[in-house]
Amino acid sequence: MADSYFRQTALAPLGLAAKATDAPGEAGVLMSEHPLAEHVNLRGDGASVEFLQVARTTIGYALPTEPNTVTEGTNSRALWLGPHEWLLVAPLGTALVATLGRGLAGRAFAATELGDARAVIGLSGPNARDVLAKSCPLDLNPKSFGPGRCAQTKLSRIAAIIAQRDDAPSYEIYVARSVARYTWRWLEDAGSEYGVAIVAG
Amino acid sequence: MLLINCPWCGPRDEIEFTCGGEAHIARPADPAALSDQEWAEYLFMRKNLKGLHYERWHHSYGCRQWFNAARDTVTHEIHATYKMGETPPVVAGEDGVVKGGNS
Amino acid sequence: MKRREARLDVGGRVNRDRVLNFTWNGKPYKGLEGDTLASALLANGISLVGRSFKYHRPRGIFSAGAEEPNAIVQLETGAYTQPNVKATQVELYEGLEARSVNCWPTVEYDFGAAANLCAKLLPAGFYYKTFMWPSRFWMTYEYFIRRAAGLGRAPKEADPDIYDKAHAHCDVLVVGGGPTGLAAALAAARAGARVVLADEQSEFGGDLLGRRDVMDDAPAVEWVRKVVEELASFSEVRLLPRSTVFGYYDHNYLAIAERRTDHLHPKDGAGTPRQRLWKVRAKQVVLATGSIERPLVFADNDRPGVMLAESARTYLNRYGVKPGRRAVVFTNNDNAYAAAIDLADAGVEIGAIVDLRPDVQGPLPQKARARGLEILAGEAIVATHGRNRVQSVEVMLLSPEGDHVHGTARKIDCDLVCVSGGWSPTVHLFSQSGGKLTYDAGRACFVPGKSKQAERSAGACHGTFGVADCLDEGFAAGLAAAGAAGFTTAGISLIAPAVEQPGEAGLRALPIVPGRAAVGHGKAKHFVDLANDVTAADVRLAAREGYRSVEHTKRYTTLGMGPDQGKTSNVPGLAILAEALGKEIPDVGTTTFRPPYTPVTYGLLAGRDVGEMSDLTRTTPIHEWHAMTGAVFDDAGHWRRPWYYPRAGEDMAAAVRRECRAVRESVGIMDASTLGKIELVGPDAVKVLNQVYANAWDNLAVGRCRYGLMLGEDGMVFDDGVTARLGEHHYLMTTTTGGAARVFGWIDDWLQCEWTNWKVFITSVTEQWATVSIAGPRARDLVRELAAGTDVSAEALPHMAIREAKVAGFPGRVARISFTGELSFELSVPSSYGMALWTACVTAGAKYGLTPFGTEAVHVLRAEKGYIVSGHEFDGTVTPQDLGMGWAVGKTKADFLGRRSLDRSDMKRADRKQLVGLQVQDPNAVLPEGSQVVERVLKAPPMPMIGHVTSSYWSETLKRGIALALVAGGHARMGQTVHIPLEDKVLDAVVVSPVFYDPEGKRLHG
Amino acid sequence: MRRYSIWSLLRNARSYHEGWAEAWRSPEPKPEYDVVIIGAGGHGLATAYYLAKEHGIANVAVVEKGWLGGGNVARNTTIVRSNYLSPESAFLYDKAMELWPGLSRELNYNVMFSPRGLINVGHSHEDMTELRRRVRALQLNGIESSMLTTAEIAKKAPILDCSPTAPHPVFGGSWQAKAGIARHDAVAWGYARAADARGVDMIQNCEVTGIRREGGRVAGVETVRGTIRARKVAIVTAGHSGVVASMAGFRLPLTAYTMQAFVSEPMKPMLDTVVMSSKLVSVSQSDKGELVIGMSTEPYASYSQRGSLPEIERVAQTMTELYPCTRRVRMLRKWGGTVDVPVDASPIMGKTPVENLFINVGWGTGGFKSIPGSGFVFAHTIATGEPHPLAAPFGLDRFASGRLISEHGATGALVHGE
Repeated sequence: MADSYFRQTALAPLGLAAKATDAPGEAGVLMSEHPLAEHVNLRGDGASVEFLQVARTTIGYALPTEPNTVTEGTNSRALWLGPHEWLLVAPLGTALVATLGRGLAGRAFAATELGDARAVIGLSGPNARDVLAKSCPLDLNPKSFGPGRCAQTKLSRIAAIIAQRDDAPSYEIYVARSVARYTWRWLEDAGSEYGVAIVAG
Repeated sequence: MLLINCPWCGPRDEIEFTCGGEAHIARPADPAALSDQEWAEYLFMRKNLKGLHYERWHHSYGCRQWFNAARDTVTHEIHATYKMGETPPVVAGEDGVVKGGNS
Repeated sequence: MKRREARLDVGGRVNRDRVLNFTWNGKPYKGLEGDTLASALLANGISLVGRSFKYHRPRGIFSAGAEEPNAIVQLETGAYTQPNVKATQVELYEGLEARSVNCWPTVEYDFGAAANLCAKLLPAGFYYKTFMWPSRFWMTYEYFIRRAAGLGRAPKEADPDIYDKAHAHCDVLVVGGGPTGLAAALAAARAGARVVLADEQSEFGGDLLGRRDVMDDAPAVEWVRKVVEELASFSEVRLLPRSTVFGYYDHNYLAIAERRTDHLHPKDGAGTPRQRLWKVRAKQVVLATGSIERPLVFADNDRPGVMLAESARTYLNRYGVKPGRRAVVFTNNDNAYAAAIDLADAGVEIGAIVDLRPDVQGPLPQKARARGLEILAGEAIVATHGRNRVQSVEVMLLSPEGDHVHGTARKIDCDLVCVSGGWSPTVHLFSQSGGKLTYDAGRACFVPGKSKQAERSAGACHGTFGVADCLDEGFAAGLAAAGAAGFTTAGISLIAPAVEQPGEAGLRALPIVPGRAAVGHGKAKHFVDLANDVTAADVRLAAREGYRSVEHTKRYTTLGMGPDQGKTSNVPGLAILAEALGKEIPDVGTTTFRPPYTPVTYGLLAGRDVGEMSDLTRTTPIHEWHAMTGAVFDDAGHWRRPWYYPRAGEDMAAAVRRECRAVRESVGIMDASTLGKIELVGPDAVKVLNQVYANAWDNLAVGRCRYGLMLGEDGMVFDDGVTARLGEHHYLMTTTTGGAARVFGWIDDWLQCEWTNWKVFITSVTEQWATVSIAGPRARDLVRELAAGTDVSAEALPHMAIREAKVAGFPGRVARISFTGELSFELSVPSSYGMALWTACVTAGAKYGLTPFGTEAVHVLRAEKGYIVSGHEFDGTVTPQDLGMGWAVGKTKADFLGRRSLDRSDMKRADRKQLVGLQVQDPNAVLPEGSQVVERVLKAPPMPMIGHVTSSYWSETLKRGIALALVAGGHARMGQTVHIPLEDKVLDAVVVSPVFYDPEGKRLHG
Repeated sequence: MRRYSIWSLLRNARSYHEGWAEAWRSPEPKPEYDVVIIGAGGHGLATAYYLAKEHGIANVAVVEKGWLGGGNVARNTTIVRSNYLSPESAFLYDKAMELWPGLSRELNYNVMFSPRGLINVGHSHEDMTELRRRVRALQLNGIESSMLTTAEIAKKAPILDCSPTAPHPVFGGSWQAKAGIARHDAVAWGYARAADARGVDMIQNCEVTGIRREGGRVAGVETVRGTIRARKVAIVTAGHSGVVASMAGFRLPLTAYTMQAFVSEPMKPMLDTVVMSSKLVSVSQSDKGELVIGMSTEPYASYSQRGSLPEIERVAQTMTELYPCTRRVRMLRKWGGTVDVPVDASPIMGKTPVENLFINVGWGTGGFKSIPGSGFVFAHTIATGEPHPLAAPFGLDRFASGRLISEHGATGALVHGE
C-alpha cells in the first residue's frame, strides 16, 4: 500500500534487501532486519487476576506472568518486560492499541504503540550464540535460555530485548530505533570471524 | 563483579543494574515543617555503614524495577534482595551477630 | 660451549624435524618447534640475556615459567613490538626477533654496569635521603633517573592487531591443566557439568611435561593425552590452553586472557583476534594452579647459570636442552635431588649436591647416592664466580644453627647452579577471591585458608606436592565441585593411574645462607628480588629504620614490585624481615594479591569496542537527509544532531548567520526528534506533574501545553520542557535531549518507591515520534499546506496549543511550540514516516525559501530570547529564582520536589549568581563562553569575580554580540557596567535583561 | 633527627648502612595528650607536623589502626595540582601548591616532587568552555594556568592521539606548569619522621573503637590499646569517616566508594607530563617507568578496596584510544582505595556537633595533592579552635544552609551523590 511506501524501517538506509542472499552457504551467522510491526507497550496491574483475565479475553491468550517468557496467540505475541509491563507484537494493521483500548476500557492500564520506536534484528545460525556471548552477559545455554524465552539486557552498550524463536538458534534482538545501526555494525563485526550472511527479514 | 538476584528476573550481572544508595529513607510527609538542619539530614546525611548495608538497586537494563538489597560493603556478599515495600530481612553476618539495620 | 652439545638428540616435547629460525640481539639462531625463546637460547648456549634493573648486573634465565624475574626481553619491532616479555613464556616461531633490554651498547658490555661501582651508596631508599639540594635540581636528577629506570620500550605506532571479548558461564571452572586440574576437570565432566579448563601453557600437563614420571607403566604425558582427548569429547567442556586466569572477582566472576595468535609470527596472526578476554561466571571454581619453586638467598646468587632446580629439569625433559655441562645443585630439600638425577642421566656432570641439611636420608637422596652423586650435607655455597656466567662456586661447612660457615672453602667448577629453597603454592587467585592465607611452618609456605567464595584449591597450590596425592585431590575436588553445582556424583568411576611418589623428608628453612662476610658487608650481594635488585641487606635496613610493616618494607625496598610481582621473592623476603624483627613469619604477615596474576595487554582489556565501535551513536529517522545535505554534526547524549548546514564556501559563522536570518525573516526547518518524550496516562498524572514541576498544572486544558522547570530535591533546576495535555488523563511531556533518560528515571523512581499507589503509567515515547519544527514568519503558510484539513490559524491553534492532525498525509500531531521566539509549529509523525514528512516539508517549503537550521542556530535564536539551556544556564547549581524564573514556581503549591530546599538560608542570599544579559559595549565583540566577569579591574590578581558567561553568540538579528551570564546579585545590577578580562584585553559590558529580542513575544504569538 | 644527605649516605656506607637510626619511634601511648589525631594517613601526619611546627603543640598522638601511611596516601595516582573551578577550592589547593616545592627540604626527606606540568584535555566544545571558565578563574585568582592549542598538546604529549580522525578528538586543553607528581609513600614517611622529631607520638596498630565525650565535649578516644584522653580530637580518617563519625554520634553527607588505579610494566620514558581528560581520569609516568592510570569511583558504596573488572575495561578502552601505542603495553598491577565522596565532591573541614572534636574528611578523589595545605590549615583550626580562613567555606554547616561548593567534574570522577 502507498502507506508502506513512505514508511522506513530503522535500517532501510543500509539497503539490506539488496544485500540479502538466500544461499548463505558456510556463513556461521545469518542477520536480517524484521519488517515494521505493531509493538504495543502494555501496562497494567500484573498482580490483579481480574486484569489478567480481561486482558486474556481481549487478546485471546494469557499474558505471560512468568518473568522473561513469551506467550503467543494466533496473530500476536506477548513478551514479559516487567511485573506490570508487556510488549505485544503483531503484524501491521492488527490495530492492537484499539483492541486493547476497547477491551480494557474502564481499567487502570496504558497501551502505547512503539512499533516505530524500535528495530528488530534477526540473528541466527550455528554461531549466533557465540556472537551474542561476545556482548551479552546472559547465559544463553539451551539449558537456561531456549525458544519461548526473552530477556531485557545489555548488548555491548545497548539496551536490548533478546527473544529466542527456535533451536537454529534464531534470536530476535529488539533495540531502540536510534541505535539500530550501531547494533547492526556491532553484531556484524563480532560475527565476522564466523562469516556473516545477510538474509531477508 | 556482582551477581545480583533481581526479585523478578533472578540472578543478573552487575552491569545491568544501578545502585540507588541507602534504602529506607522515606521522604518527610511535610518538608515545610522541618528545620534546615532536619531537611539536610534527609537530603544529604547517610549512615555509610561498613558491613551490612541496606540499599536500593534498580534493574535498569532489565525489568526496570527498583528493589532493595542487604549487601555487605566489605565483602560485597549480598545476603538478600527484596521488593520495594517489603520489610527488610534481619540478616546475621558471618560472625552470627546482626549488624546494621534499617531506619 | 659448542651449540650442538646443549640440545639432546632425543626426548622432550620439541619437534626436531621442524627447525625454526629466529634472531637474538640481531644475530640469527635456530630453535625447534615446541621451544620457548628461553629454551632455544639455552640450546644455543646463550646464558647472558639481560641486565638487572638497578645495578645492571648480568642476568640469565632463572626459571622456565611465569615467575621469571630476569629474562625479560623486547619482542619484535615496529608496530608489533612488545616490551617486557618473559623469554620463558614466549613460544618460538619462525622469524621471531628479540632483544635484550636495559643495556647499552650491548648486553655483554653495558655502561650502566657502572652502577655496580657505587652500589655501596645505593642501599634501599637511598633516593629518599639525597637529591634534595638544591630543591629545583630534582628535575635534573629525575631526568637521569627516569632514563636509567624502565625496561622495554612501548611501540610508537598504533597496534594493528584486534582483540576480542566473550562472556562464558559454567558449572565448574578449573584453573590449571596439570595433573590436579586434569583430574578435576575429568571428574566434573564425567558428572555432566559444564566445565571450562584453562591453562597458561601451550599444552596441558603442567609439571608432568617437565618430568619423567611414569603412569600405568607409560610416560605420564600419555595419560595427559588420553585425558585431554576424553575431555575434548564432551560437548559441554571448553578447553582453553594458552589462557591465563588473571583475575578472580566478586561472586565467582573470573577473567581469562586467551592468547590466540601470540605463538605465531605477527603476519600469520593478522585477521583473527590476537587475544580474547573471557569473562567467566562459574558456579564452582577449582583452583589447581600448582606451585612455584623458591630460590635460596646466598652470596652472588644472581649470576647467569644460577637457575631453579625444577626449571633446569624442565629444560632437560620438556625441551631436550641441557641447561649446562657441569652442575652444582644447591638445596634445602629432597625434591631437588630428582633434578640432579635427571641431569646426571642426561649426561650433565654433577659437581656436587650441596644440601643445607646436615642429615640427608630421604629416598631421593639415597637414590642419588646410589647413582654415585656426591652429596655435601650440612654445607653451603658461600660464593659464585664468573663474569657473564657462573664458572665455579665455593662451598663451606654450615654451623648447626645455620648462622655462620666455617672450615676451608672448597671450589667446585660448574656452569650451572640449580637452586631449590622449597615450594610456594600459587595462592594468588585464592587470595584475589578474598580468602586469607595461613602459614605452614613445616613446609615454610603460605597455603589457602577458609574459602570465601564457591571455590576449592587442590594439589600443589593447596600444599599437596606428591603427584599421586595431587591426582586424588584433583578427582575429589572435581567431584565435590560438580556436586555443589547440583550434579549427582555417585557411581562415577575415577581410577587414578598408578604412579610412583617418593616420600620426602622435611626441608631446612634458612632465610639467608651465611657467607664469608656478614650480609651487606663485603662485596657479595644476597639477592632476594632479582627483578628489582633487592638484597637481604636492603630488607634488614628497612627493618632497622622502622619500616616494620611488611607493606612499609615492600614499598621502601620495592621488594616484589617488579615485572614478576615477586613470585619467587615474596616468601624469602618475608622470612628475612621476620628474622630481622625477631618475629614469626605469620606475625609479619603477607600482602594480599590483586589482579592481574601476570600482566595483561590493555588491548585485551579494551576489546573490540574501539574505533568505529568506541561510542554508542544515536541517529534520527531523518539522519540520511542531514548527512547527504552535508550537515556538520554535534553530539548530545550520544545523539548525532545537525549542528549547521554549510553551503559551498561557507564557514560555520556564515552558515549559522544565514540559518538565523531564514528563521527570523522567512522560515526554517529543524529536526527536533531527539527531544525526550514521555507519556503519562492515568487519573493521577496531574499529581505527578504537580510534584515534579515547580509550577502548577491543575488548570491545564486538554489540547494545551505548558512549560515547566524540574528541580532536584536540592532545589536546583536539572531539566525543563513543555508538557501537553492530550486527553482527560493523558499527558505528553517533553524533556531536553540529554536529560530524557534521567527525567524518566527520576519520575519512575518516585512512582515505584514513594508514590506507589498513584494511578498513573509513564512510558518513554521519544523514539516513536519524528518531530519537525517549522519556525519563522512564513511558518503558518507552509504548515497550512502540510496540515491540510486542520485549522492552524492563530485563533484555532494559538501558541502552546496542540492538535491531532494529518501532516503531509500522515497520521500525527501539530503543536505551537517555539524554541526560537518565532511563530513556530511542531509537526510529529511516527518515526517510520519521519523521512517522508521531512522531504514533504522541504519540497513544499521551497517556495518560501525553507531553510534547514541546526542546533547552533537554535542556540543563537533562543539566546536572543533569553531562553535557558541545560549545561549553559543551569548546571545543577541554580534555582528558578536565580534564573529569574520565579514565575515558573507555584507560590500556592504546598509541596513539590525541591520546594523545601528553596527556603534554605543560602537560597535567600542577595549575592547569589543570577541570570542576566550582557551587552558588550563594542557591538562587534562576541565574548568567549566561560569568560569570567569582574566588578572592578585591578592591576594584579586576585581580582574578585562576580560571575561568568554562560552563553554568547553573534546575533544576526540584532547585528551585535549578545551574552547571557550568571552574575552575583545580577538582578539588582541592571544598567551597571561590568568587565570581562580576556587573554589580551578587557571588555566592558552593561548588565541588561536576558531577553534581547521581542520581549513582548508578539512574533511568538503571531 | 639525624639529617639525611649525600654525606650521611657516604658516612653510613662505611659502616655498611648499619648505623641508620629509626625514621620514627614506635612508642606506647601516653594516658593523655593535648591533641589526638585519628588516622596516620597523609593528612593526619601533616596535621600533626604543622601542629608541632607552626603552633608549638607537640604533645600530640596520631593513632592509626594499621600502619602509618597505609591509607589513600599509599594508593593514589600521586598527582599534584590546584586547577580547581571554585575559588574556595582553588585557594585551598593552591596553599598546598605553595608548600610542595620546598617540602623535601623542609622535611629533610626527598618526596620527589616533580613539577612536570599537567594538561587537561578537552574533547568537545562543552569541555573547552568548562576549561576556559576554569583557567580564567584561576588566572584572575592569581593561580598559574593557561589554555593550550591542540598543536601545543601534541608537542607536550606526543603519544596522545591528536589527529582529527581520533575517536576522541582533541579540541585543545588547559595547562598548569607547576603541577606534577610526587612520591606518595615518601610524603607520609617524611611527615611522620619530621613530626616524630618534634615529639609527636605515632601509634600504629591502635584502632579507635570509641570517642569519649563528657558533657557534650570530647574527652579522648577508646582504642584497642586502652583509653587515651585528649583535650582535642581530630578525625582524619579518609575512607572510614562515616564509621568514625558514627562513634561520635553524627552522620556525614558522604559515601565511601572504592576507587581503583593501575600501572603498566616499567618502560623507558614515553610521557613527560601528567595528562587528564574528560574521557580518562589521568595518566602519568612514574620515575620507575610505569604508566600510572587513574580511574573513576566504583558505582556503589564499598569498603572492600577491591575494584571490579568493568571499570578497568572502560578505562583501558578509553586509554588505548587516546594513546594508541598502549594497546600492546601490559597492566602490571592495580589497587583499590576507599574514598569518601561528599555530595558536593568538596572536602569537609572544621568543627563538629561535638565540642573540641574536629574533622578533616571527604577529600574524595583529590586528597593526595592537598596534603600539605590541608595539614597546614587544619592544624590552625585545631590549635585556635576556629577555622583557618581558607578552610572556613568547607565546614559541615554548609549542608544545612545549602552553600555547597560544587566540584562535580573537577576530578572527572563519577560521583554518585544526591
